[in-house]
Amino acid sequence: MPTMSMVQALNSAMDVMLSRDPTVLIFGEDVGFYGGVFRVTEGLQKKHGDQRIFDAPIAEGGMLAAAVGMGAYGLRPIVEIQFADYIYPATDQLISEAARIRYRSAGEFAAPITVRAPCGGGIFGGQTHSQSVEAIFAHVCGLKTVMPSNPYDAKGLLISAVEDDDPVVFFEPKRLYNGPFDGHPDRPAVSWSGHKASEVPEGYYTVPLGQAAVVRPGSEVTVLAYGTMVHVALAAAEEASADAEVIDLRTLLPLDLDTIVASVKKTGRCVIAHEATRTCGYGAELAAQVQENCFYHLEAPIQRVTGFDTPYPHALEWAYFPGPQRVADGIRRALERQTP
Amino acid sequence: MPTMSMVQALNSAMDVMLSRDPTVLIFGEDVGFYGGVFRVTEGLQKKHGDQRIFDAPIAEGGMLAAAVGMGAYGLRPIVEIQFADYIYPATDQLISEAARIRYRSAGEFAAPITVRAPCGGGIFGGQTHSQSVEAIFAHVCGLKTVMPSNPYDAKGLLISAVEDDDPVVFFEPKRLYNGPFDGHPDRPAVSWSGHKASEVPEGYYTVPLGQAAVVRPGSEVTVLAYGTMVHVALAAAEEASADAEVIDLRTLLPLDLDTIVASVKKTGRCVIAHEATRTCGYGAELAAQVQENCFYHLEAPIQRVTGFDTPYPHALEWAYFPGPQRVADGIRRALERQTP
Amino acid sequence: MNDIPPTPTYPKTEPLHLHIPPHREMPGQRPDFSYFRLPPAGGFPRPAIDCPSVETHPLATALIRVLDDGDGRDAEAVGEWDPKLDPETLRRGLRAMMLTRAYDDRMHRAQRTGKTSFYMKCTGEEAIGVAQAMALRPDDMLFPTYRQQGLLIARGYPILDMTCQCYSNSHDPLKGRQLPVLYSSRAYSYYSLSGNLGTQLPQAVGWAMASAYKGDTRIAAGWIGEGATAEPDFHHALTFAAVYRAPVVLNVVNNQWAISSHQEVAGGDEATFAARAIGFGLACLRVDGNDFLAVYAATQWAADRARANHGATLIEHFTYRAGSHSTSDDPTRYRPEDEPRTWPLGDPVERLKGHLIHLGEWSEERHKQAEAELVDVVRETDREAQKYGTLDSGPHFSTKTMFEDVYKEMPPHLRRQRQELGV
Amino acid sequence: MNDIPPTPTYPKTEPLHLHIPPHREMPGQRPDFSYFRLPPAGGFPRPAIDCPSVETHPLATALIRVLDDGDGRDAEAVGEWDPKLDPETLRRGLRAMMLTRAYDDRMHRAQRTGKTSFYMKCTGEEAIGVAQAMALRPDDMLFPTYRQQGLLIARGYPILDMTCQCYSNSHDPLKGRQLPVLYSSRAYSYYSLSGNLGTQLPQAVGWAMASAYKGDTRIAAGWIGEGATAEPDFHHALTFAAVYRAPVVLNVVNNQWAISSHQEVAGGDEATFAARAIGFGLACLRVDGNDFLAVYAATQWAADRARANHGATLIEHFTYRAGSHSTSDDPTRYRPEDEPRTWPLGDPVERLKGHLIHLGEWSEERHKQAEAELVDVVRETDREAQKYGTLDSGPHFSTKTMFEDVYKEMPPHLRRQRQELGV
Ligand SMILES: Cc1ncc(C[n+]2csc(CCOP(=O)(O)OP(=O)(O)O)c2C)c(N)n1
Ligand SMILES: Cc1ncc(C[n+]2csc(CCOP(=O)(O)OP(=O)(O)O)c2C)c(N)n1
Ligand SMILES: [Mg+2]
Ligand SMILES: [Mg+2]
Repeated sequence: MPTMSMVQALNSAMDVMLSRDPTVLIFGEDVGFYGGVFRVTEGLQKKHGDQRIFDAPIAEGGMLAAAVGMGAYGLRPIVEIQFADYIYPATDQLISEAARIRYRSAGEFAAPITVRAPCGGGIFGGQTHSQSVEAIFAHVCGLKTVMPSNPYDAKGLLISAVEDDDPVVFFEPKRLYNGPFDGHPDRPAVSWSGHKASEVPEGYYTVPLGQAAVVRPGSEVTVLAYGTMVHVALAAAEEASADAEVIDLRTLLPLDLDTIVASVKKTGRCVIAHEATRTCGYGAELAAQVQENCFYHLEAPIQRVTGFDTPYPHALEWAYFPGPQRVADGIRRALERQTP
Repeated sequence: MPTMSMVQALNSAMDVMLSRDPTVLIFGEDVGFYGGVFRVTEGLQKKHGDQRIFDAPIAEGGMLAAAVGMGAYGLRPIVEIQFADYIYPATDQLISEAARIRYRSAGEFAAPITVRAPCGGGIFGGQTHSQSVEAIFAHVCGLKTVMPSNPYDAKGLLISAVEDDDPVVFFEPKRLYNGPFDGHPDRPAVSWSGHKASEVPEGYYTVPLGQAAVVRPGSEVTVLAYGTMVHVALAAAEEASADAEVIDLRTLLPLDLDTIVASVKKTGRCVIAHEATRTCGYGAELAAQVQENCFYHLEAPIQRVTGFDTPYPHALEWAYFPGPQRVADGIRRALERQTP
Repeated sequence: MNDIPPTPTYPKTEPLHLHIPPHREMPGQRPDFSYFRLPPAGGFPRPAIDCPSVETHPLATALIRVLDDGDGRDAEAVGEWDPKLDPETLRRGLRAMMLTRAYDDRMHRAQRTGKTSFYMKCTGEEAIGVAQAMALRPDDMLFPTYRQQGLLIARGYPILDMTCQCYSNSHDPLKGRQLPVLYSSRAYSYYSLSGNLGTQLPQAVGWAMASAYKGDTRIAAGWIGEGATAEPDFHHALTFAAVYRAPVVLNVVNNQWAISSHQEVAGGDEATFAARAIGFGLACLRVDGNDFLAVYAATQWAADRARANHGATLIEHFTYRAGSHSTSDDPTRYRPEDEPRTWPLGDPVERLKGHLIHLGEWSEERHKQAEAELVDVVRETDREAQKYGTLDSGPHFSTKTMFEDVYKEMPPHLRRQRQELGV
Repeated sequence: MNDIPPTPTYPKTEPLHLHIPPHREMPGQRPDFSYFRLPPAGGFPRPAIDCPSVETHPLATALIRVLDDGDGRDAEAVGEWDPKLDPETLRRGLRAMMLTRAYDDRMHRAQRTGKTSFYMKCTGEEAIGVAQAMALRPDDMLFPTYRQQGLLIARGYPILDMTCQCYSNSHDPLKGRQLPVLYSSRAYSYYSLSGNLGTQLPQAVGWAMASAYKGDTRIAAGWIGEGATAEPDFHHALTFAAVYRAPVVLNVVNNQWAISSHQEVAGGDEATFAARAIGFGLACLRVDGNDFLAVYAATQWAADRARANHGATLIEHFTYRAGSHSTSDDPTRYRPEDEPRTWPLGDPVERLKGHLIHLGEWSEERHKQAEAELVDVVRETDREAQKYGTLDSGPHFSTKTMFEDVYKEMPPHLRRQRQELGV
């Protein structure tokens, strides 16, 4: 089986769908001839032609509006937002239109749109190239929200998103594009080759939306993570030498609550890790649901390890990033018994 | 002391600030000659002139952008968004600019802007005139988020917001504009006159941001609410004939955590009520913080009683609205002991 | 180091002054249309549909008019823009406009009597929806605003369904979910109306791009109010229509008012709305929106141009909102009571009626008859609709339907929430 | 019931086709500027600064040029737009452009050697920032994009501070928070740069409205790239500038490229960007952005007009991005390698140099000297800056500063988070 980076896996997913389904088309800033600033659409215009994949004006809201109209016609557009930080101009079309159209038309019209956006930090992008905005969209009924953590899931989830008949916001942790990242910036960067999740079939397959994956079984404490933080959580589990069960959510909405509840009922302890700012971040929803469903099994407060409630700084990127040490501390706090 | 409706109290707050501070000006759709679709700015243009309060083009994003520029000059603009449902076109200027400018300029520039927006349902406004979007903005570092529940607070909080040197998103529960509402649509509508919070001083006073109010003391269970839901929670406490302590948060960010924690540590039980959709709603953050800070005092799972994760329907408004019965049920669930 | 440039001294200048567009004549004052120059009917050329867009740019400041019926002149159709419609078609148009008006009046009163929450009339603007629906093909896709109910009616959509939608009752095609007038009908190629202004215009462009991508022959048409042109969506619609040369007809309905704000708050004093097309190299037309024939002709021109792959046209329909914005406002609080009556471009129904009478194809008696008949039609329809319920007294769709259609399949969390509610 | 209209039968039409702007000459191909007609210098009239905006609209398709230096002609300043600057001012302008270029080259290399994360040059566009800073008053408020570092340099902002910002070091005026080149300086009336495109343009209009509201005499100026004109902010800037007649100069820098997308993806093939002003009734000018004198003159005209309360002007600066978009891209992947060299409007530094030499006010020797001197200045400054740290090796601002300036006063939750981190 070929090994692919996340960039290649995402590219392959779109290549497969362009080949399978003539209603699929792709547009976004610099995605056409150039192949995207992260090279995710490289070669696709050459292979499928500029009617299928083309550059868009720099207008995220306009792109979403066009996609909604195309969806009403019966196409399945994939829109690339160059950075998740630049999705805000598209919020009205995404929230007021794409997310609502099925409901308000009583099912007559739909918006089978996939919105791809690189998210997260770790590349010294500063406050406008590092944001994780998933919580805003997970709050919006009518949208589905996805964030893969490895090449295999990225391709399978993206194909599921494109085939889904509802709008999906698909966040791609840019720090994982070309290799896994365990949160140790001082260590040499590693590539995906060698990582087992880089074994990606050439052809069509799906990873269903709404299913989490237990990426590390354990019995002492449950760590909930997604995107880059999955790799950080795995490193932290080792460094805290804790028997931690690490769950990669993969899809934030719909959420795979059963897998989470089963794990926390088993471990009785829970740590939630994400890169986004804390207040009203997705971790708040996870904490709320875990305590609602596992209250009588919890032996310690659920710990949130997250980005701080500040913009993503440039020079102090690694002070901001919730790295393995902070996650390990969270695990230790979760493992403490009550201190009176 | 004069009695004022919430509309009159908000109007008075702006009148006071226009008179006190020449850097205060107001603009928005239909706010000038007409006085706003909810009449909140009625008479202000006649009194203060159209240089101080004027109509804006229908461009929420343009209004926010202009306000950011005015703030950089040294003015304190108050922008009215006609309905909170229409704030989405302004999200980029609000999140990427107003909320970030102080940080990214290392304190050289600021955005002392107040954004007023009527929110919430209860007037058969359907999905585009009923939304409660506070969680999106509470997630954004650099913004403050406020929602009053009565005339006295509305005036005092709005003056604090206008005087605040950071951007404040000020949500006004439209169902409370002309009278309190306990969530019983079948009962005759009542006006504010008679309600003690309708006694509002003519002149200048403030209610500080970041301070909650215990509006009903109790020892059995804590109910956290804001906006319209404060009145619903009070009714529900009666109907559940529970010794419930009802806390009106008033400001969502910064949050008055101390008041909340003190109450929950006392009662050991907590119900959170809001009108917004549940997933990633502000109740999630409250639940997360309550369990983080009161874990060893909690005797039952924290209950969230909220709007459902659907758009706000038109005909079925009252099935959607989290009324007293649903809140009372939440209180009862919170009071249950564990059933094995 | 960098050398600081010498700071020259500058001449003292006058203080700046902020221009706020003054509110127009206030309630109690006399309406003033003296600024308004009415160009003659037939006064402007009709370019070839495949002309370069620049040839249309002079028309941005024109006002295309066909009915030569000003000041008592009898209602001749004149000039290059005369669409030369047969009397049958004209009568159909007149009837659709009259039905639209009768329906509006009925539903407006229904709201007043509490049968529903809200209503919006298009009184005085009927020619736009009706003539445009007739000039377009039945399967061309429409992305309207809430003030083009004439489109649906002229396409023959059952007013029973419209009434049931406004009552959010058990027969509401939209299951009681939407505010009254926010219709949707895939079968009639009428896109679901949004409560958010402007959003549908660039969606129309996207639909048109899809149609072109598929090698289809259907075009799209979108509408926006002059007030809403300030929204980003208008900019996006023009940009995408220009860049991808989308087969779409973009309509700005300039009815002078946006709730209480006159068109100058949207920039209407600085330039026409049709002129917005010039900076994007799009074709544009500016038309007397109360002249059925002119609206029909302009739409036909733009549709033919789009269908022939010559790209998009922006049409400004210059008209007047004769009624209130909606049932929620009282226009006499912000404009003179008699402003509607004194509007220089008259009433679209009266004008088409006058033309048909002039042609000997219609009469006052037939008009009165038709009026009476349509009032009956609407009353009967309303009666039937009320059998299926009204907003205030029901019946409505069942509570469990509230959780449907959020997604194609109901996800677990919504199923749990539905169970919470015990439905 | 409503009577269904007869559905007429329609003539069959050709399938529609979606137009995708073709990518221009690809790497390896020969650049082709044959489409480009270079109008003569001095070829266009200079209207009075208080003229009605329509008088400027023909200039939307013009190209205002002063330096008559095409094909070997010697660099005469000709025509009504000649700002008639004294040699001292011209030399200051030349020096500021040369310093900008020297600084860009230095920082670009600093990024390559890992001293910082990112950099953006304005090579080929220096005339815009520099001439405009000189034509405006020092206290006029600037809302630039990341490609107008020339504004700061021409205003005498210390390049040491600029370098420290790019290094995010212990002397960075922005405390290491911002990406390199996103400068901010209240003292130099230079608004904090945003990483989000377009946002600053309508902010400039808001600032100008505030200045007018206060009866101030300072005006604002804002900049946007031609690619970013597709964003809503551009539309908002034009709308608000028109409605409130704000004293602001709005600049579109059309450098032909938006990363890898040519200006036609922003609609540049359909009309000029200056023409966008027409639909709003704003004044507009289109100027040779590589002609220092033309940029100066156009800016002066627009500034005088704004300061005299005659409203806003949209200026399109027609120029060319000679370098890469940023240190993150390689232009040879999407355009011919020699396209920059063959750009018909030449290099702004070379052209002003030629003019000064033609005037006998400058020489090749003095130019070489100045070049060498400025390289030294920049090297010395860089050395000093590195003493205060670089991004890769520090020192940086202390970790606790990360929590400051989110709000004026640090709220409790941020204090708790800071304590969590133990700082
Ligand atoms: C995004 C958004 N902002 C504000 C509103 C509130 N609103 C509803 S209608 C209206 C006026 C629209 O005027 P215009 O565009 O001229 O259309 P008309 O009503 O005249 O047909 C406003 C401000 C809205 N529905 N959506
Ligand atoms: C809202 C937003 N969308 C996308 C981007 C990513 N981006 C940064 S620069 C750029 C190209 C801008 O081109 P142009 O406006 O022509 O300015 P230039 O770089 O040519 O000076 C893009 C797409 C961004 N920074 N902000
Ligand atoms: Mg209007
Ligand atoms: Mg550019």
